[in-house]
Amino acid sequence: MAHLAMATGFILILIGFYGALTNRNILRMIVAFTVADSGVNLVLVAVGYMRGRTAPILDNTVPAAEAAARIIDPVPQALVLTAIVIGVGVTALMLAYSYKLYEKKRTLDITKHTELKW
Amino acid sequence: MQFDWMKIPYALLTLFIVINFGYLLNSFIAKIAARVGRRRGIPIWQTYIDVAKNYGLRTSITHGVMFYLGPVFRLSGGVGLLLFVPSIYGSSMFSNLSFAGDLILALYFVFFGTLGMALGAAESGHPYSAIGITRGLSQVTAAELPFALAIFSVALQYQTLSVTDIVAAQQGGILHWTLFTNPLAVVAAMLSFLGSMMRPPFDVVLAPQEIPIGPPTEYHSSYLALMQTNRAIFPIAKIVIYMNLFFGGATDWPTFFLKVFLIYMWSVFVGVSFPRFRVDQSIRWFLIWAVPIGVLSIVLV
Amino acid sequence: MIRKFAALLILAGIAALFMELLFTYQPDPELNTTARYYADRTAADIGAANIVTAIVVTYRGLDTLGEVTVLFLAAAIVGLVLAQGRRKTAKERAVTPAGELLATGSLFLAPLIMLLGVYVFVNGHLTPGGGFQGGAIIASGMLLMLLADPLKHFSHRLIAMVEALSGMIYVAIGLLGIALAGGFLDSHILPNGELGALFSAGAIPLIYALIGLKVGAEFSAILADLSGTEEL
Amino acid sequence: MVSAIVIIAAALAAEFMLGLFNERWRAAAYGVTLFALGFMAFISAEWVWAFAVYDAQPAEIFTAGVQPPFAINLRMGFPEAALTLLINLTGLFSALYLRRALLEKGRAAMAVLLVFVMAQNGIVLTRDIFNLFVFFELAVIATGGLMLLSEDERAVAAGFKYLIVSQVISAFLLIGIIFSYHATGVLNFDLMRPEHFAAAQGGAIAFFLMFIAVVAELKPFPANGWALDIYESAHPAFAGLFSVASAAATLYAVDKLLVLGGPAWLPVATGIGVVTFIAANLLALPQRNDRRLLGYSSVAQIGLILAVLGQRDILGDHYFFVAGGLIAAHAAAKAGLYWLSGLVASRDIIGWSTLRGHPVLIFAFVSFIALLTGLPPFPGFYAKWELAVALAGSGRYILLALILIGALIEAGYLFRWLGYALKRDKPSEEISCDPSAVTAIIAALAAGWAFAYLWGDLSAHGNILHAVPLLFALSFLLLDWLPAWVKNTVAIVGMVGYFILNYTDYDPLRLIFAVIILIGGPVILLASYDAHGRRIGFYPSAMLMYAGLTQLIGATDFFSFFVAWELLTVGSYFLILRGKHSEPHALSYIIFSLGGAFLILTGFALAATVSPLPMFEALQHLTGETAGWVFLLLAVGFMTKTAAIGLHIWLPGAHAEAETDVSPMVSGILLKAGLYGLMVLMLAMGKQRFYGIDIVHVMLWVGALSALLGNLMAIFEEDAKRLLAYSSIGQMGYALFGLALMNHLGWVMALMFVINHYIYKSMLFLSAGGVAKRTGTRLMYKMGGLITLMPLSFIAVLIGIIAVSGVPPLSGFGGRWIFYNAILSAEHRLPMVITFFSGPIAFLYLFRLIHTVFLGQLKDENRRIKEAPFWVILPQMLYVGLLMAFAIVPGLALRRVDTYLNQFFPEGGLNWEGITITSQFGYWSPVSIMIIVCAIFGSLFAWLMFINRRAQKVKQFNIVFAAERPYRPETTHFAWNFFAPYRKALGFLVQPFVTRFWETIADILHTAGDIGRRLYTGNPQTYALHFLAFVVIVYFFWTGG
Amino acid sequence: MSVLFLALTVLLAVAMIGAAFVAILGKSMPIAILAAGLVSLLASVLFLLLASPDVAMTEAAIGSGLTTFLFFFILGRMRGGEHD
Repeated sequence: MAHLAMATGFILILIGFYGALTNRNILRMIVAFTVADSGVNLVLVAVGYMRGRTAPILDNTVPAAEAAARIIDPVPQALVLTAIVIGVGVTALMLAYSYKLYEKKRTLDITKHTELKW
Repeated sequence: MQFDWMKIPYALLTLFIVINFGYLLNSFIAKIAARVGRRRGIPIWQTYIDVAKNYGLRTSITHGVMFYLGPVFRLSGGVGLLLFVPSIYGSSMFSNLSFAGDLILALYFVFFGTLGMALGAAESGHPYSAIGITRGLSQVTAAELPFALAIFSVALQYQTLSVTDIVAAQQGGILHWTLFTNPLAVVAAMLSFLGSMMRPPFDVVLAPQEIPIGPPTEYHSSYLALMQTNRAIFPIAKIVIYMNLFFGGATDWPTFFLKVFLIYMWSVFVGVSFPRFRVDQSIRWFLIWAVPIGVLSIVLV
Repeated sequence: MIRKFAALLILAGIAALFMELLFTYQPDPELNTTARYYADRTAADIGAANIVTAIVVTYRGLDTLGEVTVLFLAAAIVGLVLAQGRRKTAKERAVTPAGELLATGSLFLAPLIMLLGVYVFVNGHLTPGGGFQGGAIIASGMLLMLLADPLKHFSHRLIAMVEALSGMIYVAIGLLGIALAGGFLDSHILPNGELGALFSAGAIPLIYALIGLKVGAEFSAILADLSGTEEL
Repeated sequence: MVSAIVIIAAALAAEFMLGLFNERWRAAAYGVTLFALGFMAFISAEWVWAFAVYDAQPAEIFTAGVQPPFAINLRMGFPEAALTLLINLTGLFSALYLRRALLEKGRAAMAVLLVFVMAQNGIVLTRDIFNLFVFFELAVIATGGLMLLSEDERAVAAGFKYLIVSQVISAFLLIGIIFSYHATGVLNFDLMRPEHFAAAQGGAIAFFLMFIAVVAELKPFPANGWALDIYESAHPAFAGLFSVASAAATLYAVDKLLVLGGPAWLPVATGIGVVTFIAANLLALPQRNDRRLLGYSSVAQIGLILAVLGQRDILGDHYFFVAGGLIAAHAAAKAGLYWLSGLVASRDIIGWSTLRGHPVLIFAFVSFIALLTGLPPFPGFYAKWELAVALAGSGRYILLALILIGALIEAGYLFRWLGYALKRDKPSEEISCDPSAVTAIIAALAAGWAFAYLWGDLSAHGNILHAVPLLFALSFLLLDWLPAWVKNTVAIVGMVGYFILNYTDYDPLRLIFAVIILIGGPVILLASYDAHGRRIGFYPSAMLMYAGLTQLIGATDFFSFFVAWELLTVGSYFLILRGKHSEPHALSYIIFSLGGAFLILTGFALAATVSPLPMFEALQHLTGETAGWVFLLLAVGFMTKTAAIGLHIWLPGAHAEAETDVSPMVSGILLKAGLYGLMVLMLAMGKQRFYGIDIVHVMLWVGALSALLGNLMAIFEEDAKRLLAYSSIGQMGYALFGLALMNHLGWVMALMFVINHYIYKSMLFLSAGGVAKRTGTRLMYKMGGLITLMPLSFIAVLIGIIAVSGVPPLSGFGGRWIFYNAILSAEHRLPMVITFFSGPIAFLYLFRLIHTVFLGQLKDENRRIKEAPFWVILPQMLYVGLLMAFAIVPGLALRRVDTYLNQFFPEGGLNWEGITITSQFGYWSPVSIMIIVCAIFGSLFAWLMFINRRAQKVKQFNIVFAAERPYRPETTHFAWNFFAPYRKALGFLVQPFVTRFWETIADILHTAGDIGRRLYTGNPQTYALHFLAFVVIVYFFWTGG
Repeated sequence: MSVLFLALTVLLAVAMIGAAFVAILGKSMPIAILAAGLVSLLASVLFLLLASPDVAMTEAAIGSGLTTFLFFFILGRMRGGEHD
């Protein structure tokens, strides 16, 4: 199952990248990146997954003493939390930039925003 | 070789002999050339008359000190060249002032006169004199090269730069002459000799269109006299070097006169048989024909 | 077309790389050293039932501080971007009034949503969820209010004050950790309490609450800034 | 000591606090920002102090009260302290510089700036890889935000592009981190081990992804288009900060990662670095936009440092010294240059000429360029040296060659830019002298020099800045406000004084050079009294050159020799650059010189690794193949300086376009540096074979061809000073030929040439300069007839040409005489034929010089000119006297040298008995020759004077035009294309083959750069593709190799 | 249980990939945004299956909720830009 989730994650990343690299529309590029982000998160979580174990929350069913044998690795989850928040921060930022770019040129075609080159 | 005061009068004696020989030689060759052309030619003492007359003339105008440099440099060059080389082998009397330097000195002193003449002529301010100079200088540099190569070949051959030693090595029979021991060097040198004698085919430098309005016109009276004197000394001084290096030198004056005359005649013969070259042609000619022979002589020696 | 082809080609290379990762990946049979430490020690050391929370707030507190800063930064920059060249004030813009239903509904729903957010973050050390999720929920409450009345003057000052104060207190708590406990952001400045109780796990609930407020304020600031833009 | 975490906490507290400020209280917010940055810098400084002075132990900072790896920890060691100090100080001064922009944008912008600086600190300090990722993201986002400070509209797009690419990068970084975690079970730098990655399946790829993502932040070629756009469009203060802080922090992150990855990854880092270095420099060549140029240069520098990081296995103890030196130099220079660019209105690099007139700023500019190009005394120089020695020592020659090629290209565009700034017309816009900006720039300048001192102190080779001659030269920077004559006097007194104090230390060979430099130099400086005003910049440059020369002959080890070499190169570059039209020539001079210097560096590095002995002994002890290489490299390096044919194209322009008193310095004195180097080399190593080829024999040919072609080119030259310059090529060819003969007399001849060439070339250049000054042109055919107006100059030239052409009785003949004697014993005969030919040719161009300038008809426009100024004439007359003296008693200098050379070439010395000098083959009596010639000449001359004593002097036209003034007198002076017959006969030999060859190379490089930069289409998708392609390529290289 | 889980996972994976294609290739911008949100949402379900409730909650609230809102917000401001 971890493999499956991971494979899905990788495929999502590739799809996201492909979309981001081939769509000229800025907004669509950002959408594609969120797809890729989901994929990355999926891969991260999948790495921490261990078959037949439960979430790393201690309660009556998972007492502290048995935790080591019962729970899955909590670290990737902690990392993914951070990654998701950072991802949304960057997305918000890109959206604000896209608005700004659109304001300037009235177009979202990325190839029209290439005065800086060479 | 050491200096002693006696060398000065001896050197002046050499100078005297060579000047007279030079005057006579010049007239004689002019006469020969005239006879070849079926004319009577000048009397043999004509050069004496010309020189004496010119020395006697005085000019009332001068173009400044720089103008003097031409003839002065020129004659200094001729006299110096003559005196830096021993005239008669084995005679300390006529070894002249050769204690001051060796073959290299002579080789470079050739330029002294050329430099002076060019300077003086240039000062005349005439465009044609400048053209004469540029041609002359261009040609002489190319013409001297095979000579330098030949000299060097000889120096390598005898492992010395001293003229006396080179002559000494050639004593004891005609086959000991460099002419036979190092013929390539001699060929190169003799080709070069043509170029430095200002005779056809290499006399475009003195080409007729420059003569009436070029340097000699301005160098009249005593200037001209000095230059005439030089014209008597300089070729002989040069020929002396050739003679010493390639033709066994001279152990007495008659041999000296004979050898100098014969070597001189070589340029005269060539001169009357060939048409004139343009300067760039002559440069190429020297570079194509004379220089390779010189190089070969150096490599093979 | 060339671009698409090149992208495909290069992505095929990347895919090969990923494939190698995927096929060589083997799940750990046991928890590794780090995870095992957390599993064994969290309850005793930190007193938080949700181990993820313990990691996020305490063990890797510095990351979280950075994360909060990312949002702070994003909010600040979004503000900067949109402030650039902003010409018209809100009043000059044409107003499309929201529907009656939405207006009333939001008035009623928004406080509830925000309350839910608060609940989520104060219980972060016990149950799934925490400051970020709670903050996001608070922000969605704000969003609702924003949708209900586009001209509702969000108090930028208020948002900024909440954001600044919660941030500063957060840093101050972190520094207190150096003074009173084992190091920066050590949650032991408050007693651990009983595992599973609301007021347990040292300073974690406090910190998560601050994070919640701050995240909520930051998201709200972003939304408010965006709502201040004009239609192009 | 304040804990390092407080740096981060303080920044965070301050930025959150900014939220409390009302938007109107911007000044207060700005104050808080500055205070926070200052406080952060203070903490770092405190740590640096503790490490440097008290030898403190590195401090581990645990968070959450838990030991790593279970919680994040930071470390404050010496490198961290130094880097954070660098970052925080740059941040502080950037904030200062950004004052106006920050106040305009408000507290949000200030907060973003604080976060940016904080994030870079975090990247340096953290020991946790995921924490590293967080700080990276913070840095990325903050970068995007700070782009908005720019007034350039395109900055938004640039920021957006960066966000796009960083999205891709961070995806890789995250995946890399999680799989690394999976492989090692920890996230901590200190507990991850190379063997963990190796053991776990997929561990290597995990590390690869992490590594490649972090490296991508270093803007490796070709995945760096976004960075260039940022550099070009960002606010200059931020561009500087970005270039310095991001690079420093990320490089340290890579350094930390390389420890994890183990030695297998070092070559990968080096490969990426060196490719980036070369490619970025190449692409920078066609750039005209200053900030984009700086961007390329930044990318290149960072690439270089990355390559150095990859060489840590061989750098050993020098690792931090080298990498740190490069980072420090890069930081001070890039920050300074970007900050400067904020003052300049124009974005074209030519517009930087507006800096002229602001001595401090232009000095800053010069210093920054020197910092970047690694010139002494700056840290980059020490780094370059140690790197070269390490690379050569471990046999990484190709890498060394690549780095040096890249550095040469870099020097090319940087010095071109410098030339533009110093020489091009000033644009109308003045610079905006914002005081806070100027403060920041001066801080960068001070930092640059402080680094120079610091690295000198840390260096094992001693501090360059402790050398007296160099300090003397630098002190002229402070004296530059004085009038020129005062400085001139100080310079002369200083140089002569130094000679008097030190001359006993020199052996005869060095003494000759010492006299030429320290006595000959002041003689030329006499001519400088002619200059009026303050002559800003002349004395520092000139004295720098002399300092270099002085240190060169005093140098006993490789390092100090090379230092001196670079110093004299730089000094002479600035000196040459002063000429009116000398900009392109100065550029080609510096490029050839640096190219030569790099060869020398390589040679020294090779030799230094063999033995730690002093230079001379070390060279002597070389054997085998190394010896051949060292000899070849050094010989070519030195021959670049002597302008041997093939490497000569810089010389004519450089010498000809220089100022009147500069030409003799660079020709008469500077060229000797190359000969000195060759002499030292050949004395130490003798003849060397290189794959069976006798190098000395090749040098013999090169010398001969230089002599021939140099002279031949001179005779076709219309420009008096260019003619003399070509003549120098020929003369140096003779000297080289003499040295390459490798026998006693050859060396005596070369030394004779050293002395003679100094005297007559200085003299001729002064004369030609004086004439050019008066006539306003250097074209000879526009002159003529100046003999009466400028008689003293004429005499100098006359004596000069007699001496140069070797006509007896002057000293040039001595040179020829020794030369002929020398070649009689030589082994190879063909090259000497060529030298034979060049002798008379020398005579031709010299004659032309005197004829065309001084003789013939005077031109109308020149009728009123006067003799050259007194101070220009005075040294010429001294030289005339010297030439005469030297002609009579050459033994003055040569005798001791002759004896000295006996220890190296025991056979074939000269015999100095009496007045005659005798060699194995011939003899020569200079006194006799002089007396005889003077006697004949004098008596004839006196006679003519006597008989014409009453003659009336007439004007020139009277001679040939019968006192009539020709219609156009200038047409009566036959001067143009003077040696037309020669050109017809031999012109084909002087077709500019060599020039064309080098031009083609330059063209190819430029075209390659121009084509290459089309890679950066400006589309972020392309940039992202570049990154992906970069990942794939490195991946395949890594798996394949 | 395990089989059910696996089947659910496969279903989710296929749905996500399908949605992702819609997000990057779909003609209409709003649908693309919604599809991306759907990917996120499905991912959060998958996270739940992977025993990561914290992540699931965050992804749902932030990844799919807030982000989608942001997109629509901006899209609403740039009428006409979607067709570029």
